[in-house]
Amino acid sequence: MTKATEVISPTSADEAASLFGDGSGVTVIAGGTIVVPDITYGRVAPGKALLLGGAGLDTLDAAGSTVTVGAGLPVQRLSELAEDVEALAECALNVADYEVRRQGTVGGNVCAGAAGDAPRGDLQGPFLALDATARSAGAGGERSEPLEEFLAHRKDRLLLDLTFEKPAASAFASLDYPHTHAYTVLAVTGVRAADGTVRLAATGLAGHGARLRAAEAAADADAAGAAAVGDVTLGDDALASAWYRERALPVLVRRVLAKLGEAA
Amino acid sequence: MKAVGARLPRYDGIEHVTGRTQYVDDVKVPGTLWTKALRSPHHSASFSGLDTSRAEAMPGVHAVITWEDVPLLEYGHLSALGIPADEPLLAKDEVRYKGQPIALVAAEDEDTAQAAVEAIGIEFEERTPLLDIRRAFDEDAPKIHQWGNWYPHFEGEMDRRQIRKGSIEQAFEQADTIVQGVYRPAAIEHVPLETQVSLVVPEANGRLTIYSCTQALYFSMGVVAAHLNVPLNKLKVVGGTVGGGFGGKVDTATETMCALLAQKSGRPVKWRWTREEEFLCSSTRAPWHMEIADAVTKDGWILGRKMLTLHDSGAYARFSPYGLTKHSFHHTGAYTIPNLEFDGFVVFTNRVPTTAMRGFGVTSVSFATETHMSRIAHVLGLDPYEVRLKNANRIGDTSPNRIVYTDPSTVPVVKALAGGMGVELAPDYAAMDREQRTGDLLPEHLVGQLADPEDH
Amino acid sequence: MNLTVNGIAREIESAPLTTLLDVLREELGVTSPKVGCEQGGCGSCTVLVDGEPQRACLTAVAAVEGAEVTTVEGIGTADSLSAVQQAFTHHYAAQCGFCTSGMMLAAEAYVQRGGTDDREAIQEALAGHVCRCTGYVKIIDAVAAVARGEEFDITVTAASPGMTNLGGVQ
Amino acid sequence: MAVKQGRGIAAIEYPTGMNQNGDPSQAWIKVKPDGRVDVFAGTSDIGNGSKTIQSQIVAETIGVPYDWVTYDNSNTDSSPVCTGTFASRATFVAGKAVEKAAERVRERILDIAGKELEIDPSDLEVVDGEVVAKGAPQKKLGVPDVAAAATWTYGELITGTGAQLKPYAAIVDAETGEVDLPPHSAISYAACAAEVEVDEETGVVQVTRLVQVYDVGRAINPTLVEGQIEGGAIQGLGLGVLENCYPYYPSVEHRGGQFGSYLAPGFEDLPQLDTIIIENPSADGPYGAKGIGEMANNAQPPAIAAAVYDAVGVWVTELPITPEKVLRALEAKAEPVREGKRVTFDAELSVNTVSQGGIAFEVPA
Repeated sequence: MTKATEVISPTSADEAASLFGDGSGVTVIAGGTIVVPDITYGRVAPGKALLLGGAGLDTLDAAGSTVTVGAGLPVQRLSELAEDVEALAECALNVADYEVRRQGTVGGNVCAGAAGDAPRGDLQGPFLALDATARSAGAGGERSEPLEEFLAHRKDRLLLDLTFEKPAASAFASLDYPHTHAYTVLAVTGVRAADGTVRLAATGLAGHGARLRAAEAAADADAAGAAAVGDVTLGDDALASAWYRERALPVLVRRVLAKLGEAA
Repeated sequence: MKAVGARLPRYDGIEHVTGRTQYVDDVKVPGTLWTKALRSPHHSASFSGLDTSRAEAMPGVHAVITWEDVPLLEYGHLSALGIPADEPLLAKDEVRYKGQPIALVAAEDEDTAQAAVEAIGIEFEERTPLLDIRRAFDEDAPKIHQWGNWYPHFEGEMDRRQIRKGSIEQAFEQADTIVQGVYRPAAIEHVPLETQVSLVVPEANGRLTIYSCTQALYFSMGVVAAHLNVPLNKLKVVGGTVGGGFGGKVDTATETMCALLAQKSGRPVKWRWTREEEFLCSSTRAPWHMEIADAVTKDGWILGRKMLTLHDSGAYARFSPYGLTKHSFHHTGAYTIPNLEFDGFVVFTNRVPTTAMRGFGVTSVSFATETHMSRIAHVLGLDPYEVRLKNANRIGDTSPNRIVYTDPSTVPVVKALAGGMGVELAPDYAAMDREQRTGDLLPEHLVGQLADPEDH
Repeated sequence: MNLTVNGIAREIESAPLTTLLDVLREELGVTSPKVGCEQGGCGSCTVLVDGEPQRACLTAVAAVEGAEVTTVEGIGTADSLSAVQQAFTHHYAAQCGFCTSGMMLAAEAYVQRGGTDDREAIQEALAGHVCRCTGYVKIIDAVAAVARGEEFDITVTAASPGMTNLGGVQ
Repeated sequence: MAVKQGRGIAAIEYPTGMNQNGDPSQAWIKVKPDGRVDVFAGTSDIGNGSKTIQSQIVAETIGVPYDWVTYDNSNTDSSPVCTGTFASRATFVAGKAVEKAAERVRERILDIAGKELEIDPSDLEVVDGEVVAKGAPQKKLGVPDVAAAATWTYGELITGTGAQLKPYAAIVDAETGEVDLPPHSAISYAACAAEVEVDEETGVVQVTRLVQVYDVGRAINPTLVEGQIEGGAIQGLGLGVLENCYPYYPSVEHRGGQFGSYLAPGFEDLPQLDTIIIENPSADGPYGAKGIGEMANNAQPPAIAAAVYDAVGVWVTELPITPEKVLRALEAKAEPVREGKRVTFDAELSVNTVSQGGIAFEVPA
């Protein structure tokens, strides 16, 4: 199996970026929790595999008012941010299970596509609500841009890190089956920035996670819940239907806003 | 020391906790070939132009089999019970469910086997699938088998499983209320942690050693022997240690095909299903459709039950006629209901064949009848424990097919449940036992069904 | 490539993206990690990599080059069972046994990192491990008992909490 | 949040052994020259513990310690016929076969011991690996000595076979379903109460407690009985609220192909379990045992369905009771149709609504 694959293991972020090049023909393996099964099941046949484990991307810097999360940071380690960004830590601990969170990376989660029959990419929600900036490498060199823009072309780029300002408060609400190996059906993250701005984002949608701008602009929690449905495209998958998500999304928005109120 | 009743450790407990228990996949035989299947991508289709020549010519490929390689193509899992065969081991001319195996390749490694599968030529003509058992009887429904859309061979001639006892018409007439409802439990996967797997080793003496995860060594041996048309002394099935079954490993899913590949290649052949194959192509618990109408009195006696059951068998019968018969025998649940009219059909659809699973045939009917029982209690405004105790089967009562109950425990278990829940039963109910009916517990409608428990 | 497997240095010949699971089972003949799903979803293949539990099916062997890998064969033998192995025996925490190796290694790591006998904490820690046989009750009992530092008589098995036997009742 | 609590119950029965019987199991046992006992049977152990249970039955029946027994079910060359491990038959049917074989072995041991001790075999019994004269316990001979005598003195192999087969119960009237013989080996009974919490806004059902009662006939190994009951309980919970191969049944779209999308219950789904065992012995089972392995997942779904109704006032009768089905039911607020004395639930699901004239379920009003 995979005998023809060229495997390269960069030892720095710069080397990783340069080996990634424009990304064509490169299969990135960070934690491996998504791509290794794809290789096993024959859905991905890497010509050139970039093994990121030793590239030094597993950084976490939260010393000041700004937080920078390296793309190679294991998802589990976001729990260290529980005091600064409760919602991010809560969302992270909601991903998969202990072993998979230790192995899977923030970058892999943020860049994940749908699993085919279930949504993935739970961390997109909190990072979108935090208005994070994504720094990535790829065609045209290194680039920093809002995560929202990065998500649209995430498959073509190598995420290096995510940076955001520590919020005043944050909250997370999700619909998931209690056992953690199921994907999250639907989740909403809310953030109140230091300047009082409230930002909302959802995952479990038809595409990748999305900001809920109409909901953010609404007058009260009920109106926000109703407006959120217009912010997103919902789909059917193995876990739930669009019909169901349409009814559950306003509930989660209201719950997040209520929690943010409590956190005030 | 007494052995029976003792909390002794598992016979194989130390092997389990030291990782030494040997499951089929742990058996390593040098030179073993890997197997991959060409499976139907369609729920229903005819096919033509099956061409394995390119696959066979690929380096590393040692055997490819199709229906033409199977001595006995169709073998009924329950032929001993007179249930005729309907399922080919490998599809011939048509496929009736997505995932149905059409051809198999044995090759040096997994990638080569998969590449060879992709090199097999075939052309499909897709057909409209039948998926809703409630539509199977309609004139415009797609037709699945030459038999039609439901199984016609109960007792050789009946197209349904039927139970008749007493007079349902009279029960409906005498009823104060008729409670009617529909119950539809889902198809579920068995989810054994060990997926379907076998390894077949051709021995120098001409025998085949079949390492199998089967729940039933002799049953699987019989199935393989029938397909291969060999006597039992040509086969040795090795197993008995299974990584979870729950009914799904009563199917002989891989053994016969590995045996054919081993015969053809002269090499040991293993086929271990991926988890995706296990989830998407393995047989499931059946979805059922059950309709019940119970004739009840205002004080909670059930005078009669009319019931219609449609059993979604998927594309082939497998054990479904057996399961439906068992279902019909238990459609009164833990109660005595003297007037019965039950009709059940094994209905074919273009989904993965369904098979035995824990509680086969009865899990469905327990859900339907017990949810219905709760509804009856609510409709009548009665206590759910009392309705159950009142109608509970007792010594001397008779079952739907007129077998006398000799040791029913419905009354003891319901009373114990009330105790466990801290529910205080009314004195009449708290005093009940399972002995033969007398007095208030023997109303007129239950006299006729009584029998002598000594006649058991 | 090199790995240390259960304390023994091994040279690895498999291709670098071969899963650690395939390396252990097919190349090295260490069969206690089981092929349950190869999707990371069942936990049957879990091994300890440098002391921490990891899904062998999600791990390209090149990603753990040089690591210390421990399987159940490395935590105890029939003659000297580890506390977790004794607990799983005494508490009847294995039925078909297929999930057991991965389950025990996750339990081993949980106890090693100071996990307590809190049932919810155990459920959370082992949540990635599917067992279809036991209903999990006795597995939790076993791990909790190890966390409490209990000693085990493996010639008998323990009753589950919440069990009552009424004997014969008419 | 609006979380409502509810309770519901169910009582069930389940047949042991294949329906209509006709399913043989056989065993043979031989005794080594030192008295150790080898059992050969064809019953697959699928985790249920049949190796353990059958070994216990043999130890008890012969009268030797459990750890004297080896059990071999590994292949069809040495093992006699067993129809298989299903239909809750591994203890009841196959266990009866080993019990019968062990009785033959015990008789042979007593015969040979009788010769050695010069006591009539009917005055002997086997206790803890020793043949003892009834009422005169000082007169005894170890089973190892008996086995040695058989081997070296009498030139005999102590062996025994056993077979269990209840005759096939034929349906003698296809119209009524009447059978000529009991179609089961025994019937087991159980009851279950479920406690649930239902989130009215999201429809999420959490099963918080299951109280269960099982009449097991006789618990040959109480720990293994618990294992069956606990494992069954969580499978029943899966049936009730989680699992579905076809989330949009009868459509075949969106089948879950992995553990993330097929919802098999996990550690964190486990509710509080309280279990009560009753032992009303079966007349025919080994030591009074009944088979309860399969029924262990049958009582929870109807108890959960009734509990959901108790909590939020809607009947969800299509399993599993997913959040979506609860919300749809709450939105529909469907009341049964009342016509005459007929109260009709779920009319929208009925063949009367869906079939285009092919099949009907006619009930008078």
